[in-house]
Amino acid sequence: MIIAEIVEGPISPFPENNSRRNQGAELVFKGRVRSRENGKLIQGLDYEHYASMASTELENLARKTVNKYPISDLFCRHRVGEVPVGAASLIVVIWSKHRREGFDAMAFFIAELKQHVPIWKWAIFPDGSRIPSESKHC
Amino acid sequence: MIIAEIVEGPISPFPENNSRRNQGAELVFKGRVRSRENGKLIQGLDYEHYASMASTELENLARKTVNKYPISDLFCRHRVGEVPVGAASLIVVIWSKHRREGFDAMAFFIAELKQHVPIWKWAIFPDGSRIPSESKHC
Amino acid sequence: MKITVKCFSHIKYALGKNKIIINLEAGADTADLEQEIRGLAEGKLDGIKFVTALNQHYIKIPVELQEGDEVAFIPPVQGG
Amino acid sequence: MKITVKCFSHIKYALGKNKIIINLEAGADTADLEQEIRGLAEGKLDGIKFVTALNQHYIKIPVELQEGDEVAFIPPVQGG
Repeated sequence: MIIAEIVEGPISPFPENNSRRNQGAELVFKGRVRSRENGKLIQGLDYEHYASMASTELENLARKTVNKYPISDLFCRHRVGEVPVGAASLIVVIWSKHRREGFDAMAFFIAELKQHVPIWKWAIFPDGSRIPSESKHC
Repeated sequence: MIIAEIVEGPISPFPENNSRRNQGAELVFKGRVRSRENGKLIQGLDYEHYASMASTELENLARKTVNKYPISDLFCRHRVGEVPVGAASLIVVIWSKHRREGFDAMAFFIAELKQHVPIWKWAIFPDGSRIPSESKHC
Repeated sequence: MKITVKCFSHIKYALGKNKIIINLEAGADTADLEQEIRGLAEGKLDGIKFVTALNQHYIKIPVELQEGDEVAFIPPVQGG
Repeated sequence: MKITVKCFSHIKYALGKNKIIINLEAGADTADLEQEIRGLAEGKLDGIKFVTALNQHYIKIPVELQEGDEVAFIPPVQGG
């Protein structure tokens, strides 16, 4: 099963699930906002997105990942709008039979997301001003 | 910071934390019991451990992992005793600045745990009988 | 023909707009449009590479435009 | 001298015990003790390799035992 959503406001976690009988590995990644962008203190990031295209690209990438790796489920939420330092901008959950395919799928999904999904960061400084982030994907 | 615990009964998750300012990546692994051991249906696993040694080995491994990789925190709980199918036997949380070191540290920690921490699985069959699991670590 | 250009990140910052409608002569392609946009930015976009999206799909080579098309020049993306 | 052997997994299953006290002559080492245990299991432990823990630390080569030592022969572990 696939869930791939762009959301505004704090990301709701995906619910705990103890009823799966064949998935021995649940891997969760949360990407969080750090207090510095290119060495400068920020109060948060404003994630801008190309609305409908970002959703489509995210869904396509989720589907591609599930097809490429032997995983059973991929759930993803990417937050847009202002995200304060410390909060999660991204959560990805992958369920698989064994852990290795889950790790590989997670690494692939995040790397591709950072290359192809049209979302950008604006640094928000303590005085409220904002500029496009200079950070490269990494 | 390090937490490494052997626990009985369901594993309590580590609390959500939105206050960290320098950790951009939170990676969580949950190992769960699958419904088959070597092809045979089971109703759960009974995790046996060498009580004090398992705790020491788990703590030492956590410390080794934090020293080997540039991660800031590693939290781990391993459940012992009976664990029903679908439930988590292991949770590991790693916080790091960037995701890559978190992934590497997680892979290392779990692989080493499966090689060195004195914990064993007993398969519990539907009739209640139990035998040492034949499964190899993987 | 009228083409809608959606502006994000550095382009939005340079032009101060979310969206621009550009009038082009028939036969113009996405590469021509990119030159128009770079011209409007008066050098502020120099050194920034774009990938092009036409009607919300990435394209790899310039494509001839049609009235009503929506184009975005995508600066390096930064999700995650 | 009396040595405590903690039994886990296949050893516990083969011997039906969590713990055994073995009496050994002075000078015996962990390899001698392993032979005793394998003997008690009457072939049920054939083909299973053990790592040895002495007083809850892994050891890599046989070590001479002392009165009161605690030994465990560790079948392949299966945590996770």
